[in-house]
Amino acid sequence: MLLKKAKAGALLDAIAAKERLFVPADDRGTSRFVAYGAGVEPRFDLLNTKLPPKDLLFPATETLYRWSRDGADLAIDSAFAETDPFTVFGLRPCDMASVDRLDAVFLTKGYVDEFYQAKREAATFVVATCAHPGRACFCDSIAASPHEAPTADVLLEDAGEEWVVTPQTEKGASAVEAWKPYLEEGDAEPIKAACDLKVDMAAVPEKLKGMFDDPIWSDIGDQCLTCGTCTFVCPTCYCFNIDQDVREDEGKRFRCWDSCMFTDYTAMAGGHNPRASKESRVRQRFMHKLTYFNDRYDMNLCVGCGRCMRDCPAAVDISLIIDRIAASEPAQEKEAMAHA
Amino acid sequence: MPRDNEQTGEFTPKILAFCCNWCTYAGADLAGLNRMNYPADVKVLRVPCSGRVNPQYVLKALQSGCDGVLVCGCHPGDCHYSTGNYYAKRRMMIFKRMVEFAGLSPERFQIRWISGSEAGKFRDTVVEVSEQIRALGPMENDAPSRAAIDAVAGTVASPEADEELFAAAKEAI
Amino acid sequence: MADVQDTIRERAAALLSSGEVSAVIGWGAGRFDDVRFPLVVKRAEDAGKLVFDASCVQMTAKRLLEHTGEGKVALVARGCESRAVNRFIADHQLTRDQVYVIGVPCPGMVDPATGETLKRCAECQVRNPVVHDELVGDPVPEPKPYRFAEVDRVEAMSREERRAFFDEMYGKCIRCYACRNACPCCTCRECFVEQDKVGWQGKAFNVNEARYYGMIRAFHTGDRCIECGECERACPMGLPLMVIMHQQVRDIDKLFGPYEGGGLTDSGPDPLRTYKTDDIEEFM
Amino acid sequence: MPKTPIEVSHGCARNNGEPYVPQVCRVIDIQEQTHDVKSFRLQTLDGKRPFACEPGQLGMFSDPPYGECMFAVAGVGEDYCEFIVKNVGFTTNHLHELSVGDEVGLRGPYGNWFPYESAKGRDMLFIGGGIGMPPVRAFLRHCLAHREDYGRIDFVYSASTYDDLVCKDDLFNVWPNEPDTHVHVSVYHAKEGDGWDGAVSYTAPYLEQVFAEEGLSTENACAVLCGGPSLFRTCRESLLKLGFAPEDIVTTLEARMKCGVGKCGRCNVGGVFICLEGPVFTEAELARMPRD
Repeated sequence: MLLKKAKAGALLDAIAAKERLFVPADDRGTSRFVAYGAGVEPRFDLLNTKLPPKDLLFPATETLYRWSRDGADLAIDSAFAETDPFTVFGLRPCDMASVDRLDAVFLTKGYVDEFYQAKREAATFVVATCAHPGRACFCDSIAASPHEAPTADVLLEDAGEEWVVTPQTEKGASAVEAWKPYLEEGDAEPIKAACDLKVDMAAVPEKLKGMFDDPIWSDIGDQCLTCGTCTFVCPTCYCFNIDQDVREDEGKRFRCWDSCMFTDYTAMAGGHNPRASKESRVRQRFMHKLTYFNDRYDMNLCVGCGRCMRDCPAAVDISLIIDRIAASEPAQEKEAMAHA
Repeated sequence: MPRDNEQTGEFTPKILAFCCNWCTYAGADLAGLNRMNYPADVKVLRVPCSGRVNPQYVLKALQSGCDGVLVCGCHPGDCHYSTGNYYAKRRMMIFKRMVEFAGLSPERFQIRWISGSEAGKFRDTVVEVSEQIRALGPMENDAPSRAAIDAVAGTVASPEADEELFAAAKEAI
Repeated sequence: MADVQDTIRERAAALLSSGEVSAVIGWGAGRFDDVRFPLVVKRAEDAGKLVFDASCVQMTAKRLLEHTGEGKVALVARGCESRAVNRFIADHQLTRDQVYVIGVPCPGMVDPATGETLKRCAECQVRNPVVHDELVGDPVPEPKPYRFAEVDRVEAMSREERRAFFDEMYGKCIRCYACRNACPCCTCRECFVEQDKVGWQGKAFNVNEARYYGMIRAFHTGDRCIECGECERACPMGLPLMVIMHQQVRDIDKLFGPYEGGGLTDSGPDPLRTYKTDDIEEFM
Repeated sequence: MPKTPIEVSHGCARNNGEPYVPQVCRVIDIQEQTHDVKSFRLQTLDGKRPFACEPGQLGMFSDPPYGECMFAVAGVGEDYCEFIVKNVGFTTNHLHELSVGDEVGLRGPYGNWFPYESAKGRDMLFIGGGIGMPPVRAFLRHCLAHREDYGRIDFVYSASTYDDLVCKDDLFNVWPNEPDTHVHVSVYHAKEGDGWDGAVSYTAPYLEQVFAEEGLSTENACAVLCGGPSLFRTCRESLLKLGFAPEDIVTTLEARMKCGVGKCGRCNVGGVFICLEGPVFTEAELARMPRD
């Protein structure tokens, strides 16, 4: 089945008439996934939106419960609510790979996060492949591929003027069924693009295990501002804080995005902070992305979308860091050399 | 939280007045002793000196439910600590211009010098500020109109995104 | 600029190998030709990694504060970095003898996104270093461009429009604190944002919390701002942060001036940390 | 009797509905332990125990409008859970202002627990310092409740001064009277007129001294350790020096925690989350982790 790009507008209108629909679009000088409606110009030509789609499943601020106090009495009401079905149209394969990572975090390892789960189950992801990966894209050597997205509900393979439409899940099949009036029979040759930028991840997770004291961390610490940009534009960074808003005798407790780059991220009551130095926070971020997460969930936490490289005010480049780790000597050899 | 007077339906503002301990607070005290009437909209918060009022208190108050803030201290030259209000004056002049530049109604943040003997001036100031803020209505009224938004906003992605953003802005300053 | 770059490398190598300085702060080359990043060089043999060209967009001076404990530090300083050095000295963050300033007159940098002059350079008042131990290259002319155009534009708006302008700005803020971390005036050991126990800064992401952060930070630095524009350059969301800084500088100039911005000398007091008994009175 | 290896379980999935939303509990008893330590007993509004939990597990205590804090459960009774709280910061300061009858939020239990099954048949050496008491106390009470399952029990406990010793009643009146249970208490600093005539020593040297004086053996023993960063480091060294195998030393860690369910990301040591897989680890496991 084919979808002519020129006719995508009609399909989007039809989807939006049924349920909430999110598309990549410009928004006041930045870009993100916005609710489709009158006047919205989808930007399917954008490689990556400035802000990642993670807020659709894991909002930047999300109320967990409300409480009210009346003297000694306390009332607590959960803020959990079911989510109506919605479609995200035009996601990139790297962003889809990031959803896989969020799924692993919030839906496995004991506890299921029902706030996330409700949104995840309501979501249909329609992924458009990338015909022309950007210069900072390196998904195909770390986590994904510009031309496939195995966990997407529907895959739209870019074939120039049209997309080749392939449902990949049951949810996707029923979606495509409903799209039939807007699709055309036929075949087209999808563009199987590859990223120019490559990293060699093979040995990185293992090598990092011996690099806790490597000078690389102080070098990156010198360069890094320890602002939270990389963590907020990253589609997979999921760490959050739990805090509250108080108005007199009532309030709400919410979770909000947090960043391992911030000093107050690990500061404990009483003043002890296990990661007080810039170096230790930088190490935590890259160790988490490239080895800790692999140990726990068997995949990299970096999907190679390139957002952090593009937006970092100090031009910290995760691909260069991976290169340096890949090129470093394993710790045992270094020790052996030191003893020699 | 209900802010309209239940009987009259009239809007009763919340105004926070930072009053210096040595002059304005004494002036407020004297106004009380002389049984002067002034609106109960104003909640007096005693501070050691107008120089103690960190401008961030003002913005915090406006964001936490106050409809107006008044900062009062000794007349320049009369500061109990000799210079505190001179510093306060410079700071508040710049801060006031900054928050007004950012779109706050000027009446919502005012600074006055009121001495310990000026009970009448305290009463008059409070009446004046209270009337001005009653006329402005609650803080939410400071939010921009649709026309103002359209005049300055960049390319808006969608009406819905737009609504979300400005609904949050309407909650307080 | 190739000569300048060569001289910087030579001088860095000489300073490091003689032991006069323990580190040289400049720029290094990223993966792409238009990407440069703040680089701290600690060994003479690494001096060749230093680059200087029209893509050195970052104002690197803040890095000084992280290395002053390790001995004298050299800083490759253009006008903006040199004003930051003065700023640090006036704010008692370091002493003049802790830093060796390799002054570089700056022709203005290029914004890789647009190919035009970087905004902070287009507004720059001081292209030649105001303080230096040595100067690499010849001084450049100081065009002193008008920097208040955006302030004029916003000031001409109605109150509601100004409010809408700032709602839009703070509505986009992701509170990554890049502006604070890059700012040479933001040297508090503990920022009000992190004073969790006092709770000044709410953790939720919305326009009001962003406004609180943005405006209070702007005011904290308002009378010391060196107008380097690094906050705006660092902002990943491209917010026009300098408009509120320029507005304060201009008001200070009008009310308590003459005042041309912070960091022009290394001594205080700053305009809001002093007073005159005959200051304008408007709160009677 | 051949000794079974100590096995700490790290996969303690227990989905109790909404992991972030606390239940409302009532404070039914408050004991002032020291000038800055209080213990609280919490009960649900219908008079039940808030949750069943294993020794060493954690509970998230919240006191709206103030914050949430994670504490090790110090003990459970038929109809209550007990927490021991030291006043160190903003939230704990307000917790100390609670009175009996006040309602607070509690969620949990979180984390893993002490290996009381695999430790059966062993001599138990507990080591605690200052406010490191609660988790150790929970395990110790478990051992006392199943006294016949364990060998000799020793408890080495220290605090800064006599006044800072928590659970004095347990230390001096209750536990010493249990069969084959030996409590050794030291303080770091003696103070004139505080009534303390016992040992004055830091924990690690005192531990070595007790070990020698009592003629303890590492042969069939298990050591359980909890305390602040410096006690933790020195006592780990001492235990290894005394000849304990790393596999026989059980510790419990602390970290800043927010979610309690291994999602929010801040309490990791390497790839392990203290709130979920921990806080209980053996020394052997710690040695394999990064020193983060």
